[in-house]
Amino acid sequence: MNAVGIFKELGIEYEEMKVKGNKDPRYRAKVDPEKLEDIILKFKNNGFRHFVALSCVDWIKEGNMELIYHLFSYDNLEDVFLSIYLPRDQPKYKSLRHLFPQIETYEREIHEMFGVEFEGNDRLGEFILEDWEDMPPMRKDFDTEKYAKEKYGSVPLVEEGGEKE
Amino acid sequence: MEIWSAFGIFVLVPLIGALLSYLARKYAVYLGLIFALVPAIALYPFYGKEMSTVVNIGVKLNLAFDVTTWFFMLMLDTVALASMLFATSYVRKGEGGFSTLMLLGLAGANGVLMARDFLTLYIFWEMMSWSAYILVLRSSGEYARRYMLFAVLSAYLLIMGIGIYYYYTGSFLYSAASGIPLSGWAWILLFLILGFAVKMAVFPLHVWAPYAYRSEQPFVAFLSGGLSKLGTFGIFMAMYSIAGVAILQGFGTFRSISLFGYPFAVLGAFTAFIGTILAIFQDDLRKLLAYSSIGQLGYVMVGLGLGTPLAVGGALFHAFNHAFFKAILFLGAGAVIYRTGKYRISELGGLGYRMPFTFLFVLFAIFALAGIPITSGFISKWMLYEAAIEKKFVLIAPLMLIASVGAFLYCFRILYGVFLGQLDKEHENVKEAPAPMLAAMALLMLPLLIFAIFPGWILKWINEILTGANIGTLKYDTYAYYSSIGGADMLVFWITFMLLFMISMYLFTRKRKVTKVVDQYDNYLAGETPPYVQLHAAHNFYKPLRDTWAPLLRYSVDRAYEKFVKFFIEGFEEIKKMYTENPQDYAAYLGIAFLIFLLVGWWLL
Amino acid sequence: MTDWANILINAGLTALYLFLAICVGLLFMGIARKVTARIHNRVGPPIYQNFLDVGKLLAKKSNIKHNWIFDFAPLFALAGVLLALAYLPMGGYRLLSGDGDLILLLYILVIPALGFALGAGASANPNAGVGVMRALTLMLSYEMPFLLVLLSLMIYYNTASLTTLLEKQMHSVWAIDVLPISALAADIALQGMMMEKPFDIPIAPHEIASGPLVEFGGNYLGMLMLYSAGSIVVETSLFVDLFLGGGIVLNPAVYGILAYVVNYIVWFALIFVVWMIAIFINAVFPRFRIEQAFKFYWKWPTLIAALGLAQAYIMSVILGVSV
Amino acid sequence: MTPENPNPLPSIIPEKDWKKIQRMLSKRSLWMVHFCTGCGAMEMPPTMTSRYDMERFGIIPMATPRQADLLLVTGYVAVKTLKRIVRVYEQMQDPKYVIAFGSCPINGGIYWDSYNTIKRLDKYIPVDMYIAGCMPRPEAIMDAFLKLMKDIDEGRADGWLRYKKYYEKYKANQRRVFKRWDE
Repeated sequence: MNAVGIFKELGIEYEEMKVKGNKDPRYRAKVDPEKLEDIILKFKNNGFRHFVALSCVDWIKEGNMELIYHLFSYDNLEDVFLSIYLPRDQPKYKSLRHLFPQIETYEREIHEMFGVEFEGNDRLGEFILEDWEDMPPMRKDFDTEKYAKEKYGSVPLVEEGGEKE
Repeated sequence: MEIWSAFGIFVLVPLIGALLSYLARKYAVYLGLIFALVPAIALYPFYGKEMSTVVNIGVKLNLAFDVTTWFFMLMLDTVALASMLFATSYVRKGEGGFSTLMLLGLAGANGVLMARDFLTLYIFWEMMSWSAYILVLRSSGEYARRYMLFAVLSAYLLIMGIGIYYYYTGSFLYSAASGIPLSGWAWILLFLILGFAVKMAVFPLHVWAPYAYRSEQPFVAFLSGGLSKLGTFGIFMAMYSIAGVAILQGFGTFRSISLFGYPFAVLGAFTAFIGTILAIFQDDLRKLLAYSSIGQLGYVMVGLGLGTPLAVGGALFHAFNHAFFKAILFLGAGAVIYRTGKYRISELGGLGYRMPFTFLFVLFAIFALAGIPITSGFISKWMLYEAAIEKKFVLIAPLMLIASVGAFLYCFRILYGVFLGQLDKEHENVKEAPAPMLAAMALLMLPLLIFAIFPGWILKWINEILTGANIGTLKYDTYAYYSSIGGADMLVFWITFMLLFMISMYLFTRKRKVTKVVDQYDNYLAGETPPYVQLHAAHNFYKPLRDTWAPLLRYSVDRAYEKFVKFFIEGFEEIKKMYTENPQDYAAYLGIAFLIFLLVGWWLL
Repeated sequence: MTDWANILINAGLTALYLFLAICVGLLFMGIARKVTARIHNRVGPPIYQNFLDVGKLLAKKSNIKHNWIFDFAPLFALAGVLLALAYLPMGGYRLLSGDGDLILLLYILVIPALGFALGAGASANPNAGVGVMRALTLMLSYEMPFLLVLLSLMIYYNTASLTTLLEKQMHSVWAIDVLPISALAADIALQGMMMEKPFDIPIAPHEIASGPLVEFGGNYLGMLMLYSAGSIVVETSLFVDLFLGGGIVLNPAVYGILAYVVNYIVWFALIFVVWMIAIFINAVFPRFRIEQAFKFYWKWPTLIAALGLAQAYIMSVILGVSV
Repeated sequence: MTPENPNPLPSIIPEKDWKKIQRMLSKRSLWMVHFCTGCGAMEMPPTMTSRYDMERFGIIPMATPRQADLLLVTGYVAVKTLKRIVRVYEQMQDPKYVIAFGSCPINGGIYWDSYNTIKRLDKYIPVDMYIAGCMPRPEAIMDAFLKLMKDIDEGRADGWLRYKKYYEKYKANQRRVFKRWDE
């Protein structure tokens, strides 16, 4: 059963994305957060067995965070992007790692880099960055240049020219 | 009169000690020490005395004392003394039973050594076996049951041999061995040697050792260091002083080796090989030492089997060394268990930094076991190899040589697994073993060092034993020892080693001032800095080797015995079904039985 | 008086031969790196590079030590290898091998290995523990064929002392002509004994960070480099003494000092050839895993060595050939 | 300062010459351990193999810092990696030298504004030689080796001395960026 059929069956309006040089069909759909789990389950049972990635986009002007669940089906080589929008100040969503085990790692990274809370995933916390106290660095309101200049620029040079032998 | 004092000191004194220590329960351990001290010290004036007597206590006991007895008593009493010294701090104060049984065992052992007729031998043999059985029983019933099974087997084998001997000679005296046909000798020697071989844990009869050696360590040091030498003494007496070389040669010779002794030599070589290979894979420290003990006694069996003066001399010397270095190893294991309560090698680690003296004693014992020339362990192994190569035995020599290389593997496993590597947080405040334990190990270390520098002294005693049993003589002098195909001079070795050690010491200590000591966590682990991770690489230490040996390791004599026992149990279950409690069946059985007897009776007439 | 003078001369000569052996060992390591480089089609370091390396290590300004057992490694290693060299006839001159035989030499070879293993174990680095485990497993594997080879020699020449072995080879033909099969097995075992690729499993830099050597640096590593130089000469010279007549061409009794010099040069050439065989194999082989090495050694080389032993046994016992 | 490695034969070798001999020896046999942090590690195989062959100068790769006296930092240095680099540097024995490859350790390179890479390696461990280039080719690396050997000979490459002299300052700088393991 191909992606268009599933979309029609679930009554979700979807949009096909034309990408130059990529003849496999790719569909994108905005989904209601509550119903996301059943939708993914539906796709999973109909050939979309490969969970490609979970990524997050920080729409600072609209004030929300977009989580994109990217699935792929080997049977008819189709890509599906299901995205949900969460409020930007305390983004919180339930963990879907029981559907695909690798979701846990993506959730840990998004939690560390964007600050999105995932209930049910007990391994959040320090993942890639060591002893990091500041705000999640990938958010758009985090100014890396100022941080770099302030943290590394301020380290003084050790006096030059220790006495020669 | 002399013999009475000898019998008194070596047999009666320990007996009285056993009685006293049983009564005075509180001071039992110290009493045990004093009563073990008396025979160990009284031994030295008795050197060189030949005497024999008949002691009549209801039954006539023929006793005698000669160099062989003296030599074996030197081993036994010193190891017993060390065990009792060790036990003063190992065994809890109120334990009356330990020293009583140990002294009983000592009395029995000394009695066996002095016995000159089979009846006395059997009485003291049983006394020693029973005291050992109860001592094993103190720690676990299951181990004791297995030990008892084989002790009883050895007793029955001895009785068979003694019975046939009595049938031919009409008396129990060793010296009455005349007029026995060759076939009679074959059976007598076979039963006696197998009976004594059980005590030495030779290959097919070794199954009890790994279990019995897991009881209390001071006793195990005496059991494996001392009592197993009784097996050696028994075989030596049976083959060379009761039967004598002439009778052994009577069985036909193969390159001047008696055909009767050769199969036992091959059996000993196999024991050495299999004991070593099994010892390499053990994780339990005591089982590892048990299998290594089986392996080392395999060497002694080879020496006794070959029968040339160099071989028997090597066997006696190796038994002497084994008594001491194995006792140190078991006492060392006892000290480790006393301090940490653990006996699995993978759970221990890094104790060498906390218990330096125990480590040094065990290290010296390991050098002796591996046969490094700094200790006398090398000389006995050298004699056994030269004996096998001299007579060009191409099956025994490789097995022995590869077994000694295998010995290095489990030697290092003990050293690395227990004493080196990373110290666990748990054992950080482990204290050194108490003084009596260290004194016991030091006492046992002395002979291994002295006879490495002056091998001539002990070779003189062994030479006297060999000439006594007219096996032949050894070529030796105070520092060197020779065989027909080679020789070695220990004086040159020691001087060169000391000089070269000083040279490397000078070259090495030049930078004493700039050396920084770092602790065990400042290790190169690819830059990683684990806060506290136990990285002791002793778990499953020889895994690649075990994987290649896996197909062969499936077969084990242990399981073969268990299958054998299960076969009988199921068989008897079947027979038990016969009793079905209803009279008709019994009537039917009677009828069938009557019919069978009728037929057999008719056929016979 | 002559007794004492004799001892002093011998001691002096022994010291000279030992010093020369260590220098030859370092030279051989340099030559090995040069030859391997040329096989890899590159220039390679100068031949005296290893002298500079040892000099640098001994001249390093600071040292790292773990505990008192850690010091065992350099002391036992160097003392043990010098002792082994002392008991090995080099260039016809018998050093101390008159006072000890092949079995004593076999066990002296163990002293440096065990001391080095103790030091490595005391460094509490798991890499070192795994490295020593591999070294001992490798030792068990290559000792099997090597012991059979030694047995075949002892049985055929009916002696365990190296000096008589050399004399017998001097008077008659080299041992390699009589027992070629054993010589082949010995050379394969030699590859494992010298830990040259494909058998440098215990000191594998990529897998276990150079195994037992992981915590040794500065002065310790300098001493251990002298040990490895010495052990190269010990192993190659052992093969030459056993099978190639120890390099004796002129009878020392007849020609005196000239014989010793000529014999030394011939001995040097022979151990150079043996070393080159090992290096050519080392330059082109990958590294075995320890199980493969154990299975390999207990299969083919043991079979070859057993054949050699059978040949020696048949010739000396059944045909009664006495040398 | 503990006296470094005393002169073994004071009577024969004068003090001044002994220091020169030490420098000559450490110049002619530089043993390196390289920390493949960024994209620089790829430049090492060509310098080791037949075309450039750094072994002619006695430079060979060693497995552990204990055996090495030259540390190569090849590429950008993240904060997490810096903690390991400092640990490996302190496990090496004096005299030890550091060569930093590429522009990232000099001024942060293309990661000049990144939040987790350090911008100048010199502030945290003493660097004896920088090689500019967004990954220098093997020729540049060989040239750097030769220059370092000349520096060692003339005593200019004294990074290890500076580390001992200003140890507290270096540790303070390091503590501002990561938590040291021995704290």
